[in-house]
Amino acid sequence: MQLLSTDISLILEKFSIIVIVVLALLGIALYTTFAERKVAGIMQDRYGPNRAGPFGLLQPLADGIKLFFKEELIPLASNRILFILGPFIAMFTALITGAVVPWGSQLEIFDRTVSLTIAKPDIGILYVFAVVSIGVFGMMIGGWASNNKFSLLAAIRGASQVISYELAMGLSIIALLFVTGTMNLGEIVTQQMAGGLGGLLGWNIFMQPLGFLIFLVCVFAECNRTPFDLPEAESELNMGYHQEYSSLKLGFFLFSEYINMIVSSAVMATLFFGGYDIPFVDETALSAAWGNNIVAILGILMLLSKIVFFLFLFMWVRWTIPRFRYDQLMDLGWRKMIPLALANMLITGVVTLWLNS
Amino acid sequence: MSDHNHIKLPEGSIGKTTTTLNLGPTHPATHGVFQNILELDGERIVKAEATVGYIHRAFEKIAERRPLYQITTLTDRLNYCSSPINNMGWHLTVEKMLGIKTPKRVDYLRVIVMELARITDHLICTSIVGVDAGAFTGFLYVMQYRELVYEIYEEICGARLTTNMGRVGGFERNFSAAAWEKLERFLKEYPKAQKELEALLVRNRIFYERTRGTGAISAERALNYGFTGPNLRATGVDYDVRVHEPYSSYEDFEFQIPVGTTGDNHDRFIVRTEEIWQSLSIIEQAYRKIQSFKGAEAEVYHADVPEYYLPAKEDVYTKMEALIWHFKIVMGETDIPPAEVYQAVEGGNGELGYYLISDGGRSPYRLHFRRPCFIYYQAYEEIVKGSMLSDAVITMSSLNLIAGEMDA
Amino acid sequence: MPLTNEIVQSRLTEKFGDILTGWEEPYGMLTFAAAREHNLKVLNFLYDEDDLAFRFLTDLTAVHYPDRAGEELCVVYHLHNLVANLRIRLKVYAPVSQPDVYTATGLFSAANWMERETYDFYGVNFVGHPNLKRVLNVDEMDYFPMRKEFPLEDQTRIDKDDEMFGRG
Amino acid sequence: MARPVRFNINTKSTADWGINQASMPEGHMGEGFFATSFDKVVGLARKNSIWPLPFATSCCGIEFMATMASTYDLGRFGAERLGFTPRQCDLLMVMGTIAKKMGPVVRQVYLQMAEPRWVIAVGACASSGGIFDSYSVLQGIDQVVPVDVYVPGCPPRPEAIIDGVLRIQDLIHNEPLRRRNGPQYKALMDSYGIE
Amino acid sequence: MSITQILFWFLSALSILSALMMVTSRNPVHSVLWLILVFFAISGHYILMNAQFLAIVNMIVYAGAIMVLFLFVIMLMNMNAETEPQKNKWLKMAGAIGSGTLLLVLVAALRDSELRGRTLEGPEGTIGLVKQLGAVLFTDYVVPFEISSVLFLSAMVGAVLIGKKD
Amino acid sequence: MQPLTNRVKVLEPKPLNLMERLYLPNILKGMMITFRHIFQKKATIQYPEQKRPFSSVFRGLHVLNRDEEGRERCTACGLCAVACPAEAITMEAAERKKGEEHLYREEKYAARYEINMLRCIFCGLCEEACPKDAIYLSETFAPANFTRKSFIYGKPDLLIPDPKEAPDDFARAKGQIEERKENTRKNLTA
Amino acid sequence: MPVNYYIFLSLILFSIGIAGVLTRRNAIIVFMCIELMLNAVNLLLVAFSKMHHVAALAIDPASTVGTEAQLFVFFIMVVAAAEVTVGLAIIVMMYRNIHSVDINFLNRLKH
Repeated sequence: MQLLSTDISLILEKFSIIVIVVLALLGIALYTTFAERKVAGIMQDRYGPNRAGPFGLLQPLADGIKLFFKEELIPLASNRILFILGPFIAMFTALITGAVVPWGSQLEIFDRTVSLTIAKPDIGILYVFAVVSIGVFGMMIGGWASNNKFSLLAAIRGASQVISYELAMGLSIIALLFVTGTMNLGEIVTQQMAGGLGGLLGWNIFMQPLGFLIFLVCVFAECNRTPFDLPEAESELNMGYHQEYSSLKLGFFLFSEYINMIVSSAVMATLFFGGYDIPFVDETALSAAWGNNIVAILGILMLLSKIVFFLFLFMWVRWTIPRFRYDQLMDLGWRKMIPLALANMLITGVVTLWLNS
Repeated sequence: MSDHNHIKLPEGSIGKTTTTLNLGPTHPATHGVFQNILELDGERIVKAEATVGYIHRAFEKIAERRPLYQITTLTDRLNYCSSPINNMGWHLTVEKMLGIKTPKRVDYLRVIVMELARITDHLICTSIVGVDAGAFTGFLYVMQYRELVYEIYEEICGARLTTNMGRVGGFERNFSAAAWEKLERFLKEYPKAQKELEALLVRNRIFYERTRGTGAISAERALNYGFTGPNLRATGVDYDVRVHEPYSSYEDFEFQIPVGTTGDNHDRFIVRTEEIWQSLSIIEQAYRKIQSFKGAEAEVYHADVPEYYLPAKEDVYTKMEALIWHFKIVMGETDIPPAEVYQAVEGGNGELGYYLISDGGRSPYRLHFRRPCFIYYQAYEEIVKGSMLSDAVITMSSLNLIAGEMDA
Repeated sequence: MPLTNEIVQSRLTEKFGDILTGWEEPYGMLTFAAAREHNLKVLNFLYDEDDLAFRFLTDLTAVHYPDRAGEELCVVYHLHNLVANLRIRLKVYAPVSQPDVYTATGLFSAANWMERETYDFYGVNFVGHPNLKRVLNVDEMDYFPMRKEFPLEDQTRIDKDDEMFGRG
Repeated sequence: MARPVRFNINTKSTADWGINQASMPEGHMGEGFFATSFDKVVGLARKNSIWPLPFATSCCGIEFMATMASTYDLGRFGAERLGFTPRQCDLLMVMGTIAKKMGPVVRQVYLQMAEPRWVIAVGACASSGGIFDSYSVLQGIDQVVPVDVYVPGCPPRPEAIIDGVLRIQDLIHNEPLRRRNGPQYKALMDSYGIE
Repeated sequence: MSITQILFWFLSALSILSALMMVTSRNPVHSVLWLILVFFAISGHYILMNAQFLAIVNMIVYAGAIMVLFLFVIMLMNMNAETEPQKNKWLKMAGAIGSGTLLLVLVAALRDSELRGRTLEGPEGTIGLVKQLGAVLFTDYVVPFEISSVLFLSAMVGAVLIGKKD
Repeated sequence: MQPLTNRVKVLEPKPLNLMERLYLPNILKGMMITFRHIFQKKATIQYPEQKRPFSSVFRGLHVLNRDEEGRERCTACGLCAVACPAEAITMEAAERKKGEEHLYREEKYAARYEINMLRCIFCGLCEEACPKDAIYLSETFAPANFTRKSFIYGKPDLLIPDPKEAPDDFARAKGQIEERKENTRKNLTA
Repeated sequence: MPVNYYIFLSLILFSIGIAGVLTRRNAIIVFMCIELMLNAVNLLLVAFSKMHHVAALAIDPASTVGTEAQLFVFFIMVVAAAEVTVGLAIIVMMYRNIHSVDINFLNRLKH
């Protein structure tokens, strides 16, 4: 009952962190949609949205308000409850993934040491997995309940894609776990902070380059981003699983996709790029000089910049390459990624054993 | 359990493991407007049925009520991606009927315009294949240069897309200096964008595997289905109207006919890209030839046929004879012989034929367009059978189906 | 020896004799007419003979001549020998009261939609066609719009203000 | 032939709001400052986030491509998210000839759109049938769906299409939130036999 | 009532209710969703008993994989309430009565068992954590573990073979 | 099938080599291309603020011409209406009365001259058909509007400004005013 | 929390599972009911494991009694996953052949 024996101030503290994280996720997601359009614009020799507010900065707000005031359409032939449940699940699962990500080290406020991680279970990575595997239900239910063949096809595509790539993802993580020896994300970050060049060489990316590549590809697949955006391939399936959705429910779906991107960027940064570790800087020395809080905030900013880089990567790839076909995707997942991940796992295992012995 | 014999299966559940998917008419992949009713087994297509006619506009009926010069506006809207080719084809048909011989410079000007149109047509098709495969950006890179071509058109005739360009016997005006300047700019800058598009797609494994081997058709079937143009050439048959029945002095130009080997989507794609390069070379040759004209010859932009070519405005305002011709031509009262002509040009999609029957009247007695799209779209059902849904989409765009041409 | 119009004509008359009529060469294209019962035979002959080998159906359409009694509808085939690069034109006349013509779909897959289009426009009944129904117009249409007697404009139009459009 | 002038400076102003802008009668408004400024905010938001549904059938669709492409970039107005599904879109852009065979489809698409929805008829064919005054062509889509803005031209050049979108933006900006429940709007819908 | 008890009662009620709904809903997709809820509730119970690893594995394996498969199959077959085969009313009644009787018998048999009164509360244990389970699994139970992996492989091959068309 | 011409260029299918089969090199190559475009000059013309000059022969809205003395040139011969494939031009002819010589150049004039801009396809055939130097297309594109009836352009909408009575407007229509503004601005800054 | 509660809870769940198997004809639902029953058993196993562990802890604070039971649950899950793959494959196969998932049609296997 360890999890539950808590005092009120801790609950308050956790609650406020939850609120902050959720709001931050929503806010960043809001502007990620904007960034996506802007990045697409500048990569395509055009400007992108620049009319709403200065430089178009109010664009996401405009989209949000518009979606909010749009008529809610629920197709007559659809399954009402499930139709509403779909986007809800998608949004909910996207948001709760952020619970185990260490967003920073810790802050000292009013003599309390506030950890910037909402929950630090020993099974942090497994938790991420569990939530991600639940997340697919949103897409499936939404697609199925729309009672539209395109949506249904998209839902089936999405489900099989997510299941397939979860395997390779898990295997690449297992290889990583051989290196780290813990599943606690906080500890993984702390481990990486030790290393040459102010922690840079301790990053797991140098231990597990292939594992990272596999993980990256799987993250693209799990987030349904190009080249794995088959469930919402607009040229084939006409927006895919959310094509019958309008108004806020559509917003939920679109948002959950971006939140998923943000959280998986954070997970990638945490697992492979040292999380809130600042490269070339020795944090302990720095915090002795500047105080813990400043370093913690710098760490948060560092993590954010890593997330921003990954988000940019997501968009960059999206606006560059075409998408797979369904059978090619399955082929890549089952016949290339999984063997590769297995090989990576075996090699890592052997090397770890050899080094330890 | 003894009662299992009278248990009824749910209605309609037996004998149907496939789903019917209605692709179109508003589906994004059906860029124009046509409908494909697909029978899917999972994602594999077991049967396809194509329905067209969603923008049937009765061109042939309208043409029977319009004087010859007004039909140019109709041909614009056939294959709107390459309107000038259609315009020129129509003028060539009328000139063939009337026995008008155009000067070389006019021919070369026409070649330039037609090849520009071919480039825009292929450019749209190839980049749209990319879009349908999910790569949007390359499309926007080349679209900027299509814009440049449209500016050239605008300098020549005053409109961008539905050009209504040219007259019977030549052009309505000489190319302006701005037009030549823009043409030079296009010739200089376009290859870079085209190379970028190719670099983004052709050898990218995702794109390669999505196109290679999908949507294939053999040469025999293609011929039987009446394929022409790039789609036929992708199967390996080097049939090109420009070479077989040279019109507009195409015999003066050096160019090659790119052919594919398997007739799949990838072959269609690379045949079109290669044709863009050939067209660029043709334009350059034509440009050089035009520059070599000297003196009065260098200003010729129409044949000397006062009966069919509108006189210059200054003459109309001042000279009675010119005014009379002007009235006669506009009212459509010039002499037109009874005739039966078939003239083909190599349109963006293949052999674009004009079958014109004239009874000597002001408008054609019968005008039939051989629309390549319409003819080869019927092969679609056969091509996509057994392929995946995604292939069906790419096949549709790589065939370059233009609804305006198909439905006429 | 390159294939010429004369060779084609002699080969055809040799085989079919008087069945083929109306020999012409407008603008260099050999044109002739066949009785409608024989269109398939002629097409088959043109397709099968190795020295003729007209194996590409360029175009198929119809023309309506309301004044020619008994042969109001004329189905026109444009054939092409790609190797010899020669085009010929075959015409088949049919009365509008009973516009039955044998289908060429067995020979050319391309003929399928072209015949449907011709049926759609002129009501030519292609006997043996696998799927003879309208292709461009709506199925409910009860007339054949390209026949000369039918008007071009939509008769049901309500917003048409002739005064506005110069027809006043 | 040199032209006498370069521009037609008498282009008609769009000041006369058409029948489509069925506003609430004054007496009914009765909204305080908050409500009206609220209306304005929502109008601004909607205006800047028009997701078009390109119903592109022919030539105008090609010009629409040019409008979307880099050179003109409709995305600047927050309108680059094309949706081919009517549920998610605000603006039905009918571009190109609508044949009678297609008419019911346009109507179906319109019916499937969520309120508030706008329709723009781009090009001569969609607006009035253009040169295709023939038995098979619908003479203007306003026979099947109510149209908010017409864009003339065959095809209109991208500037003109953007101009049409700007007119739609004006319309959206000035539209009170309640308009869609008003009796005039209902009457308009009734005249098309919609719900 | 402590927070643990509240959670226990809540999760129990939730699991029983969801299980009932699962059995009674006519739409197979609803059934799947209710069953997922049952699994969530059971995972909650595991967490209450500090069996973290099992809780999360239950979620990943059952809710995330198995139920997705079920849903997947149902979607593939495009089943809904209309295509659901119906049993005879009397047979249904008989089934319900039978299972109810079984429940009664089992409860009656176990209600006076000597386990009565033994509680789960007490000092915290660590057996539910990954470290402990892993240590035992890969030492004492390594052979069953390997065997189960072979079982998995054969199941996978079998499924592929069965599912393969002809 | 044998080659039909001697100009064949066979595009042999090249199977992907190992580097290409690895996905990544080509994806990275493509990504470099898109990345390079970030720093390139944007091709966009920001329409309502920036305007691209149209060509001098652009076929936009029509204008009805006047002569130097401001008299309407149109003589209502109807050639433009005949030439119009869209049948968008409507006109009514009237005889010029005494005392109207300063208004109309010829004895006949168009009492009503309407163009339905929604029907018009801007093909330029009317301009070409006019024997009287009267109708021209301009470089203004037809603006969008809300109602059908606002697209019927009558004579007041089509006639160019009278060069004698409204010389400023005329200059504006000729596109000279903007130039003048530019020039004055240049002078000011200089 | 008395362990009896857990016993009764899993009994109820188990019985619901049985009721489902008896009353439903849809093979997939029946299958799901079996999964429910397995889960009921799992729950019971974990409860007993915990019970023994608590009891053992009172004697030896470093005791690991009860680990086996949890491992047993783990194995049950593994087997269940394997079973589901094969079972669903069979159901899909059956659906392909007789276009129904009605278990009464499985009688046909007799012939």
